[in-house]
Amino acid sequence: MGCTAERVAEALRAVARVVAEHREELVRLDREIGDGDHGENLNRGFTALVSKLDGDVPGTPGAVLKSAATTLISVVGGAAGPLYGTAFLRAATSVGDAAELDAGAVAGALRAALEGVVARGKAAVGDKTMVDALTPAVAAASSVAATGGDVAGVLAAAAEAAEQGAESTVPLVARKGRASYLGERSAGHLDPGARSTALLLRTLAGSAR
Amino acid sequence: MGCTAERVAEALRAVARVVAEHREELVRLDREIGDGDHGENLNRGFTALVSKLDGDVPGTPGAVLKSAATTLISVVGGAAGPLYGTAFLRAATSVGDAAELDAGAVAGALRAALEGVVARGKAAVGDKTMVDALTPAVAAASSVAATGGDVAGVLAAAAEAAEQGAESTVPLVARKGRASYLGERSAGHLDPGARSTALLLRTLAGSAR
Amino acid sequence: MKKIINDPATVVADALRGMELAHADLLDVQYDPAVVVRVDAPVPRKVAVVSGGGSGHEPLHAGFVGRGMLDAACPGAVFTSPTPDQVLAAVQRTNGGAGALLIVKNYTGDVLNFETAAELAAAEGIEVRSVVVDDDVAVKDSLHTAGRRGVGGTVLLEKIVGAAAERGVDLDGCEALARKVAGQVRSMGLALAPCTVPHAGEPSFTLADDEMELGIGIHGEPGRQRVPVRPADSLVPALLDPILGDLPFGAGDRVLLFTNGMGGTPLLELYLAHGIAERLLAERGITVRRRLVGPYITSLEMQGMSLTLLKLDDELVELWDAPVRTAALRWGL
Amino acid sequence: MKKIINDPATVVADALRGMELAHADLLDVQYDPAVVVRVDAPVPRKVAVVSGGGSGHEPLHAGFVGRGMLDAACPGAVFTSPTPDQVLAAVQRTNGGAGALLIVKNYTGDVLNFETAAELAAAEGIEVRSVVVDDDVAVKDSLHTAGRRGVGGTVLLEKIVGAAAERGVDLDGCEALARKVAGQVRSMGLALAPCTVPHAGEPSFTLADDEMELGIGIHGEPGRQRVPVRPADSLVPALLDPILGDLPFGAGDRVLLFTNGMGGTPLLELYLAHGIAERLLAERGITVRRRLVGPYITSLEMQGMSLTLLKLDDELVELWDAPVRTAALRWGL
Ligand SMILES: Nc1ncnc2c1ncn2[C@@H]1O[C@H](COP(=O)(O)OP(=O)(O)O)[C@@H](O)[C@H]1O
Ligand SMILES: Nc1ncnc2c1ncn2[C@@H]1O[C@H](COP(=O)(O)OP(=O)(O)O)[C@@H](O)[C@H]1O
Ligand SMILES: [Mg+2]
Ligand SMILES: [Mg+2]
Ligand SMILES: [Mg+2]
Ligand SMILES: [Mg+2]
Repeated sequence: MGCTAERVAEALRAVARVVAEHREELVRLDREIGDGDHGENLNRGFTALVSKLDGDVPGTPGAVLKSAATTLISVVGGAAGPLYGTAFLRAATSVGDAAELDAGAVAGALRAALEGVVARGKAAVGDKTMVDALTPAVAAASSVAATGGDVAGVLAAAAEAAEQGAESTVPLVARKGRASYLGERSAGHLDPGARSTALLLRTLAGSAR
Repeated sequence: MGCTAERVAEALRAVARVVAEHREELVRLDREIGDGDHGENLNRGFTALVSKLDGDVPGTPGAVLKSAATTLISVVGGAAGPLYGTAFLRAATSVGDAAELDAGAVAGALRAALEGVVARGKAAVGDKTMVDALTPAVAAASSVAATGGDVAGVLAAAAEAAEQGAESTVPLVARKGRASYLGERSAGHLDPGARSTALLLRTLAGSAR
Repeated sequence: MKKIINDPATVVADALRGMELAHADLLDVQYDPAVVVRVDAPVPRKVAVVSGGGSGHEPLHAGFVGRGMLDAACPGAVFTSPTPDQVLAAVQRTNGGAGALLIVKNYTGDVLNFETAAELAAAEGIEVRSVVVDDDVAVKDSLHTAGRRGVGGTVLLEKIVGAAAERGVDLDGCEALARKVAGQVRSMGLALAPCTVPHAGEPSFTLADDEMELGIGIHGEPGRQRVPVRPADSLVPALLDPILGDLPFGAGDRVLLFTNGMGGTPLLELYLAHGIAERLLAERGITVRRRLVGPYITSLEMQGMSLTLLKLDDELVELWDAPVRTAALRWGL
Repeated sequence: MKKIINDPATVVADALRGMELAHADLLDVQYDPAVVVRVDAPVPRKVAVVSGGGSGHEPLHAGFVGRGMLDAACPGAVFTSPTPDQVLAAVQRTNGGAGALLIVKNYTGDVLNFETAAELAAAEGIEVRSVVVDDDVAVKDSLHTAGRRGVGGTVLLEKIVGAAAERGVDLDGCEALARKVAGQVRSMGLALAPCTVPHAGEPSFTLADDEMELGIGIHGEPGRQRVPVRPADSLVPALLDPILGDLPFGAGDRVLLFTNGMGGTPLLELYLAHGIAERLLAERGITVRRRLVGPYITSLEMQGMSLTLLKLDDELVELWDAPVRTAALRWGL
């Protein structure tokens, strides 16, 4: 079975719950090498998104993703707002007005999301940002989709790769975002945006099972 | 032997040393029920007095006391400045231009000092101020002088009584000065001004031996 | 203790040097004895308005020296009232022939030192009057205390009397106005975290993580009550209710509301508290006609705030609005 | 955490309510999205000068809204850059037909959100320019960082460009002026004690009793170096020398010296530091022509300070002196 608008909305509700549960963890990670608001920012955004979805779930997966994008952009602020917002916006554009998303569409949406983040934030792999989680996730998702995997398989692979990618940020010296001000002192800490990306993908994978 | 100008000056130098040694103790006592400056204030004043005496020691005990008074008034500030300043001023007036002070003169000077403090500060015994140390000191000094004691005896009795008087402030609830703002919470603390009065008299007694 | 200072013994003089350079257009600084006077002092035929007190409450008082407010301020050592020499020098430097009004916060040390200075000035033939400010409702004014402390009301009184003096009101008039303002202004403060006096090197008091000190003074003197911290919605009434009940203030009154920071509290929190206080006053039918929000009478880096309420009439509103040009308060000039 | 707040989630809106009441003569507040605009906006044919950023830096930016400075400020959540909706609403509310200049502090979040807003405004046919302020010499401006942060220079730039806009300088002129100011202003800060973000509930960093953070940002971002605390005489050069070496500033230069408090440092210490900085500049043959001393760009209750140096010419001096009427800076009006 493909991925309907209703299922995408459900998955985003699950993401909101997970973000709320991990709010403090993300704040703590951001306090260490940033300004301590990442968990609060995302929680504010996804809470607003749930309210919006409670009112009305748009008819297509693309429309749901677009609604998520505009909500995140107008509620989150900080670096994460525009970056996650752009990610969802590009994903929405990539899936068009299909009624259901198959594995290829999901992998394509992830790739579009990554391209959006890079277009806005100009970060490369190794800069210690969410890009370090999203890039391997996109590669893993594409290869599973190309070899005939289903949506759940694509997202499971993406989540797995994103978690490893997030972990890989620990020893890195940040070159983008607020953590870059720390120079060498940013090494030894998990990047909060990479962590939230991994959490998000893991939750999407769980919802797709 | 009576008390010459030089000996009064020596005694005041000794007081300056003792105040410096007890600066932190007096600050701590004042922090507990006041604003934490009593030791600093007195130390500033007596340090200035020593500088002045190093330049020139006036010719009579009265003139030395007057010099102490004006220095304390113009350097100490706070409540202690005018109160100690007035005490020394009245003591100076009381001894006139005698070249040496005998036991009676010393006891009389102490009484004049007390009267000055009360005239300025309006405190009575039991209000938890320096008056609680000075009042019994004056009584003890007068009775020793009246029964033929010498200067050393007068001052030793005054110091002894002042120390007991200072201790007696511990359980009291303050009714004058900054500690009175605390109401009941001022009980259980030694009054810093009573403590400094006792220290001063003990040092004078030591110098007179 | 972490402070941006060199030596606790010279901190006041060192800060004055910076102030002198920062505000050369407004004030002149004299160091021994320490006095800050407006740059055009003495102003002929104008009553000299002089105040002073321990340092550590900046911008009070030196930050209020200038046209339309104080002619001189006498900065004592940190939290220590100034000496008579300072006050006398201030009066001498600013007396323009119309005499001087001394504004004294009610602390034993301040009262005694200003008293002596007033006597010395009088002996020199300068006419001097003194007004004592004692607006802190946290202290019971009774035989059992040194009386109420002078706190936030001092700022308002200095502005209003300064404006009157600038307009040429004579010494009698300035004194009467000062007594009027002192009679209808009330304040109360609280502390969330203590300050550290440089020469003491340790915090003036300690508070547990969940405690605050209600009725705190501006010298880190402990307040009257230590209570658990609470949300702003219940903390603001804890300051406002004792003030309202004291004068008392009531429906129909027009007031100036002064929400003051103790030095270490963010402006964000002060505005938040101010909003709550305005709402509470509106609920009681009291009209806030003027307001002042910010750290104007502080206690070094103490975290906390105070509220001050002044009952207004048209005369006071007009004097409040009159031009003022000082380091810390400035409008119309 | 001890703060005068109700709920961390509503702290900005709650504070804005107090600000709105305290400064009704100067500004209007709109809550969703949150925007603070000058009371007479839009001013016909005047370039709208708009800024904004995370809250917690008060008085920046809302305290600078008013005649001669900002037309609007967009307060984000505490330490979180505002959203494009806020910036767009600000531009819409203040555009008087001459377009808008956005003053953006160089943080990834601010740059991205203002960028989106600028696109949205352009799509509505409003001409918009953006200038990024990045004056913090503590951060290496290289491929390996997000570039220098925008700190104290922002205050000076907002004042100067605001004055030009008020005089009718057009969008091109305002933009060029803003770039000129941004190009010749440099800052550096330090922290003695951390701040606590309300929603985080714990200090943003911890410092040992004898440590300070050199090169601190205004969001409690750790600085580049943790060093032992030292006397003011050696601490001020630790801020000033990197600034001087950077532009560089040299003998014969005329400057504005801005000694800024981080929120929790007493004015007494700021003046003391200011005096030292002036002396050091004089020794180097640099003339301080204008100064600003006080907590103008803060980091909640953080203890610490920053120095900002702006190279002046007659044009900038004149614009600095031009009348301004805002909650936090006011003269000539
Ligand atoms: N230029 C960038 N490209 C990609 N991701 C970035 C970039 N800058 C920051 N990020 C991500 O954003 C995260 C921080 O988000 P958040 O704390 O919400 O914003 P802010 O830094 O504005 O407080 C970082 O952990 C990082 O993963
Ligand atoms: N009215 C008074 N009469 C007598 N002594 C007083 C009075 N008020 C205060 N004192 C004394 O002064 C001491 C405090 O002195 P100090 O700390 O130097 O001044 P301040 O209270 O102005 O800081 C008190 O401990 C008390 O003994
Ligand atoms: Mg962050
Ligand atoms: Mg004291
Ligand atoms: Mg004192
Ligand atoms: Mg942020």
